[in-house]
Amino acid sequence: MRDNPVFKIVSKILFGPIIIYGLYVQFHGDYGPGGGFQAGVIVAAAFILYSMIYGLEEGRKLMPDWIIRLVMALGVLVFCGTGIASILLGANYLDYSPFAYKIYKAQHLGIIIVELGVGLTVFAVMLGLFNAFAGFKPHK
Amino acid sequence: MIELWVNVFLVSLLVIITFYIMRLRRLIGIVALSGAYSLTAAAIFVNMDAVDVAFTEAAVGSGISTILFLAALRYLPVEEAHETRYPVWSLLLCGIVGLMLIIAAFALPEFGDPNAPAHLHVAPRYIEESYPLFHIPNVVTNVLASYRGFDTLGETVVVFTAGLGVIILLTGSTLSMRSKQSETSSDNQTAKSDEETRDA
Amino acid sequence: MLILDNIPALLVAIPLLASAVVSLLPSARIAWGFAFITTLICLYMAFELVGIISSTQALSYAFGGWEPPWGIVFVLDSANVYLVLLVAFVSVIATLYAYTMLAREIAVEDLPKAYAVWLLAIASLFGLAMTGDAFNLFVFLEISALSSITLIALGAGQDRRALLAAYNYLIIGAIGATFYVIGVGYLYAATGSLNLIDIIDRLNELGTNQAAITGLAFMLAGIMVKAGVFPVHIWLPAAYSYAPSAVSSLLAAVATKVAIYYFARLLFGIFIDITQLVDFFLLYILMPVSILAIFYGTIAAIYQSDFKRLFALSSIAQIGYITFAFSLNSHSGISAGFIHIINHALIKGALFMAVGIFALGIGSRATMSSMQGVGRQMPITFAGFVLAGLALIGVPLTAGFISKLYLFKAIFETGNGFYVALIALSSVLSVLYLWKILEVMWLKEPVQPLKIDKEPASAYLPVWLMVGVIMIFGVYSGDVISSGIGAANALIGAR
Amino acid sequence: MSINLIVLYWNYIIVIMLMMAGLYIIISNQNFIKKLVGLSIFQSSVFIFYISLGKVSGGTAPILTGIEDTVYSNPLPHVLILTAIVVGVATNALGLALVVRIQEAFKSIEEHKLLALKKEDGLKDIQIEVSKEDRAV
Repeated sequence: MRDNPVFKIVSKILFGPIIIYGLYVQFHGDYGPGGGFQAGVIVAAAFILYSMIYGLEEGRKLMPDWIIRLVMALGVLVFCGTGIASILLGANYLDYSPFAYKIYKAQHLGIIIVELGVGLTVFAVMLGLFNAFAGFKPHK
Repeated sequence: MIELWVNVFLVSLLVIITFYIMRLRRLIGIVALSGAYSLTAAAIFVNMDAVDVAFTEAAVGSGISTILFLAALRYLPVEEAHETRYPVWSLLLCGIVGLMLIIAAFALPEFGDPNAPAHLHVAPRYIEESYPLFHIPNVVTNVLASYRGFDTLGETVVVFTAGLGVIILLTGSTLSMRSKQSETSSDNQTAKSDEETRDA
Repeated sequence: MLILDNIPALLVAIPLLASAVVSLLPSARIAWGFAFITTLICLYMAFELVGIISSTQALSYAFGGWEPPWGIVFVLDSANVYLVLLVAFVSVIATLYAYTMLAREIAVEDLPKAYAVWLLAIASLFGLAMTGDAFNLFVFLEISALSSITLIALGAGQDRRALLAAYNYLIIGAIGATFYVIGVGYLYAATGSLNLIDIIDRLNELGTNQAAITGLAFMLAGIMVKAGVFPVHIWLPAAYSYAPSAVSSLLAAVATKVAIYYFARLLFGIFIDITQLVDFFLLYILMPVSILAIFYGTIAAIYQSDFKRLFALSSIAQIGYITFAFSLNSHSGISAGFIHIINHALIKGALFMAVGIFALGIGSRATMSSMQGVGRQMPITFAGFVLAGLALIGVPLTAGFISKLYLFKAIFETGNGFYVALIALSSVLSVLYLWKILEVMWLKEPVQPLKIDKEPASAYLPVWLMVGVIMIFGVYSGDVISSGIGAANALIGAR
Repeated sequence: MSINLIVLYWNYIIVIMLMMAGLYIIISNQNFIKKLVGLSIFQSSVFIFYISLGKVSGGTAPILTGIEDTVYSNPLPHVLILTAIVVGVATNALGLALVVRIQEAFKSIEEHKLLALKKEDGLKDIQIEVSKEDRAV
C-alpha cells in the first residue's frame, strides 16, 4: 500500500495545507472555535500522515526525536514561564495584565502566548506518542 | 425543537454503538466503533453549542486516540477471549450507581433551563466581560486561557507527563533490562503469597 | 516581596519548570542534581509558607488575579500548610535516597526522564494539597496518577509484575477520577460554582438538594479510591510493592496522605455543613470500614512474606487508623488523624527506604526467606529500620506513640471503651509481623554474602534523617501536636 | 412522574445509562484493550453529561456575535470538558503503552489468563524462560 503513488502524491499535496490549517486554528482560536490543543493535534496529524505513507524512518528524518522532546518541554516552559513573567512584573501567577498598557491588549497577548505553549506541547506529544507506538520493537 | 430530536437520534446512535462494542470480539472492530462513538459524541457537542469541545473531541477522541489504538493493536492479539468476570456483581454495582445518579438527576435543573443555578452564578460574567476586557469574541478561549488558565497549564502538564511516560515505557531501556531478573531463586513464598492477594 | 507573595504558585510552578528542563538533560547525575536543588528550594519555600501562615492564619492565592468564584485559587490554612511542609520534606529526603537507588533500578539513559516525571509527581502533590477549586483538583489528581503510574511501571526493569500493578492503578484510578468528575458536575449543576468555599455559600443560599448531596458523595468516593481507603484500596498493595524502592517510599509516604487530607476537607469543610447524612456516613460506614481496614491490613501483613507488600498492607491498616480518627467526628479525633498523617508518612517512608536498601544488598526481592540474617550484615540500615518499625507499632519515645496516644485520647472523649480495646488489639497484632521480620533478620544466620561491599551511605543517610525526625517528634512532640490541633481548628472552623 | 418529566430529563437518563455501560465494560471485561475502550466510553458519556448541563435552550455557541439579546450557552462546562478530553486521551495513551508492554512480557492481555498464570505458579516459569533467551541474545 505504501508504494501506491496515489497515496504518496496526495499526502504530499495535503501536507502543506494541513499545517496551514493547523496554524489557522492556532491563531484564529480567539475568534472562532479552535486553539492550542486542536491546532497541535492537526499539525501532528500532518506529520503522522507523512510517516504513515512514507514510513516511520522518513518521518523521523522530517522531525527527529530530539526535536520532538525539545518542543514538548518547550511548550511547558513557555506556559509556565509566562506565569513566572507575570510574577516578575509584579502580578499574580498567570496574570497577563502587566504585559501591555491596555488591559485587552495585555490579555490578548497573554492568551496568544499560552495557547502557543499548549499547541507546542500537544503537537510534540501527539507526534511523539505515534512514533513511540509505531516504532516499538517487542522483545523476542 | 429540531435540536431536541437530533439529539435523541444521536444519543440513540450512541446506545447502539455501545451495544455492539459490548458484543464484538475483534479488537480492531471495537476500536473502530470507539472512534465512531467519539465522532457521534462530537456531533452531539455541536448540537449542544459546544463547538470547541466538538472540535477537540473529533480531533483528539476519534482521531489521535483511534490512531494510537490501531498502532498498539499491531502488537496485540486479534481477538479478545470474551470472558467476563463476576458479570452479575458488576451489573449490580453499575445498576446501583446508575440508579443513584438517575434519581439525583431528577433534582437537577431541567435540560436547557435558562434559570439553572449553573447559568446564573459564575458564567454570566465570563460572557459580559468577554468583549470589554479581552476584545475576543470566543468566550471559551478567554475562560480557558485566562480565568482558568491554571487548569490549562495543568492539562498541558498532563499531556507532557503522558508523553514522557509513553516514551520511557516504549522506547526506554529500563523495561528491556529484564535479563537481570532478580527473582529466579528463593522466591517460592512470594509467588505463594501472591495467590492470597491476587490483585496485581 | 515578589517571591514571598507568590510562594503558593511557585511551589507548583518551579518543579514543573524544572521537570521540563530535567527531561532534556543528557546526564543522569546533572538531572539528579537539578531535581535535588529544586526540592530543596521547595522545602525552603514551604518553611517560609509556614511562617506566613502562623502569622496570618489563612491565605488565598488567586491565579491570574481573578477573584475566587471566577478564577482558580490556592487556599492555605493551618491544616494544609503542614501537609505542604511534609510533602516538601519527604520529597527532599526521597530525592536524596533516589540518587543511589533509582540509578540501580532504572536504566541510565532513562534516568533524566524519570527524574522529570518524579518532579511532576512532587509538583502535583503540592497542587493537590493547596488547591481550593474542585475541578483544578481533578487536573492535579490526573498529573499525580499519570506520573505515579509511569514511575511504578518502571519497576518492571526488576520485576515485570510492576506492569500489571501500574495498569491496575491506571484503570482503578481513572474510575475514581471519573467518579470525582461526575460528582463535580452534579455539584456544579446544583450550585453554579466550582470553588469549594463558594459552594458552601451557594448551598446555604439555594438550599441543599438531592443532586448536591449525590455530587458530594461521588466526589468522596472518587477521592477514597486515590486515598487507598479500605474497600477501594485494591490497587495499592501491588503498586507499592513492585514500584522502584525510591518511588514506593515517596508514594507511600505522601501520595495517599494528600488525598486523605482532601477527603477530610470535603467531609468536614463542606459535607457536614449541608446534610445530616454525614453523621450516618461517619458512624455507620466510615467507622466500621476503618476498623475492617485496620484488621484486614494488619492480619494480611502477618501472613505476608514479601516485605514491600507487607508494609503496603500495613499502610492500609494505618490509613484505617486515620479514617477511624476522622470518623469520631470530634475536634480531638480530627487532630489525632492529622498527627497520624504526619507521623505515618515519616515512618512508612523510612521503612520503605530501608527495605529498598536490604533488597539492594541481597540483589533480589526482600522476602522472609531471602532476608535471613541480613540485619547482621547491614547493621546501620537495620538499626534505622528497627527504630522506624518500633515507631510503627507505637512504642514510647517514638512519633508513633504520640499518634496512638492522641488517638486513644480522642476515643476516650467519645466515651466508648470498646474501640480502645480494638485499637489496642490491632497494635498487638502489628507487633506480630514486626517481630517476625526482626526474628528473621537478626536471629537467623546469614545465608548468603551481600552483593555489595558495604551499605551505601547515600542510601542509609536518608533513612536515618527520617528516623531522626521520627525520634525528635517522639520526644519533642509539641510542634506535631500543635499542627494537628491547628488543622482541626482550621477544618472545624470552616464549618 | 409524568411523561413530560421523562422527556425533559431524557438526555440525562440515557447518558447515565451509557456511563454505566462503560463502567460495566471496564469492571467485567477481561481484555485490557476492551477495558480501555470501556474507559473512554465512560469518560465520553460524562463529557456529554457536562455539556448537557451547559446547554441553554434557544442559546447559541458562546462565540460573541455582536447581535444584541443573543442567548449564549454556558461556556464553563465547555472549558472543563476541553481539559477533561485531553486528560482522557493522555490516560488512554499511557494505558495502551502499558498494555503493549504487558503483552510483550506475559504474552497475554487477558486478565483471567494472567491470574491463572499466577495461580499455577506459571508466572515464574515464563520469567526464567525469558531470562534464558536474554542471555542467549
